[in-house]
Amino acid sequence: MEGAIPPSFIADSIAKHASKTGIGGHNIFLGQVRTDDIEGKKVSAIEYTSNVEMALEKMHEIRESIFAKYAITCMHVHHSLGKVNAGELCLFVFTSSKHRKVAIDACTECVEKIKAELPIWGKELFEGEGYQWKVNS
Amino acid sequence: MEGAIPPSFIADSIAKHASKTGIGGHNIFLGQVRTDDIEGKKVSAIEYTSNVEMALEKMHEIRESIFAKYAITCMHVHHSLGKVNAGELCLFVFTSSKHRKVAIDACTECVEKIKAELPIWGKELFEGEGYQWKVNS
Amino acid sequence: MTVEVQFFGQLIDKTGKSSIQIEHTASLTQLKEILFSDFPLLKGSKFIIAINNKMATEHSAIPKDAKIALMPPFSGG
Amino acid sequence: MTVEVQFFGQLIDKTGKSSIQIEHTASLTQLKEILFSDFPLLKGSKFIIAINNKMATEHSAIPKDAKIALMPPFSGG
Repeated sequence: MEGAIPPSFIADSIAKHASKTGIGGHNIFLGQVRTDDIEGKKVSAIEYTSNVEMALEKMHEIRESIFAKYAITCMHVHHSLGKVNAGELCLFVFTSSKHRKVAIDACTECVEKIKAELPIWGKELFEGEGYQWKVNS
Repeated sequence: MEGAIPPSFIADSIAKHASKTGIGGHNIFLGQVRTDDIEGKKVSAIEYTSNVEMALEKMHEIRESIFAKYAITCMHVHHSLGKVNAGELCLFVFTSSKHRKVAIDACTECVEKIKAELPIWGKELFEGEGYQWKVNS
Repeated sequence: MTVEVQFFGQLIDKTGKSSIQIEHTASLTQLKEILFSDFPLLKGSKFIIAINNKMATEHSAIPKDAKIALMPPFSGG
Repeated sequence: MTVEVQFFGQLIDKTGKSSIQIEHTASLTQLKEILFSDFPLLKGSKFIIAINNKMATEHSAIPKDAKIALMPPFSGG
């Protein structure tokens, strides 16, 4: 989605699952833009760009692999594109399952795959001027 | 808290962390009451009771142990008491950290400890009449 | 001299009460004997005992004015 | 006969462009030679190559009308 993910969007997403009464546990991971301090310069925002077509194909593959491996009821993933300010949310991964452990493991694996496999790049914009390209650990 | 945890409460809780710009990842676990089918009877709600004084002391201990073990920025825990209908949320564990893995691991361990160590009991109320006491796996 | 004994969860079904006052005894073993005789259904039940909010062992002493809690396996979450 | 070559992330800084049209070559090795000569800064950069949205290897053939993507290490999330 364009820009930051609003907390109200997350609440709506949770509320939609009240009718799915077979669910026993949800796990949610939220990525938030940090004010990293790099040699005296502060990150004020990250601007995300993507190879959108490939990212969508890859996300589809990741979904399939997670559903094949874990007995989850549903999974929702949103990654910001464009500018996200420090303190705002840039990633939302939401898994639900009958059993808590399945939801937690599926969510964690999905987050790792998103960071490693999705063709998305973050440009860390400094306060004032300048930038550097984000590097995932 | 008394009764179910509303999704809007979760959104407010997330929104409050926007000013903590050192946070890079949040992990949230939500427990939801399942419509379990037990010998033809459906669970319509769970009624939670607690040894409140001991639960608060124990929760304090759990907090201390999680903060001692993991480099988390903050942790919030809410467990429902009283009646929570199927599809509603009964447990909310929310951890935040500079690094995603820390937040995820701290949250998972906290959920396990809550289930194993907090003096809380769930009475599974059947549709119509009857009940049985919940057993944690 | 009496102490308060609280029952939680399914133990309330077994005793029909959430708390009682009972004559003070020196040891938990003696206390359990009295409880088992007053509430025979407790005998087959799994529970742990806390004295003044601290987990007790078979050999814990019971202070006067103690608050004793009988708690079945936890099932929160 | 040309193919489209797209640059992503920090590679745009190195080339100054997000995409170019370039003469079709049979192999990726040949393509890279041309790119390195046109954009010398690319030479020291880490990237992977996709042809028509599929990851390519050194020996992948380049179809006519291919869309080629040069992508530096991902940094989403």
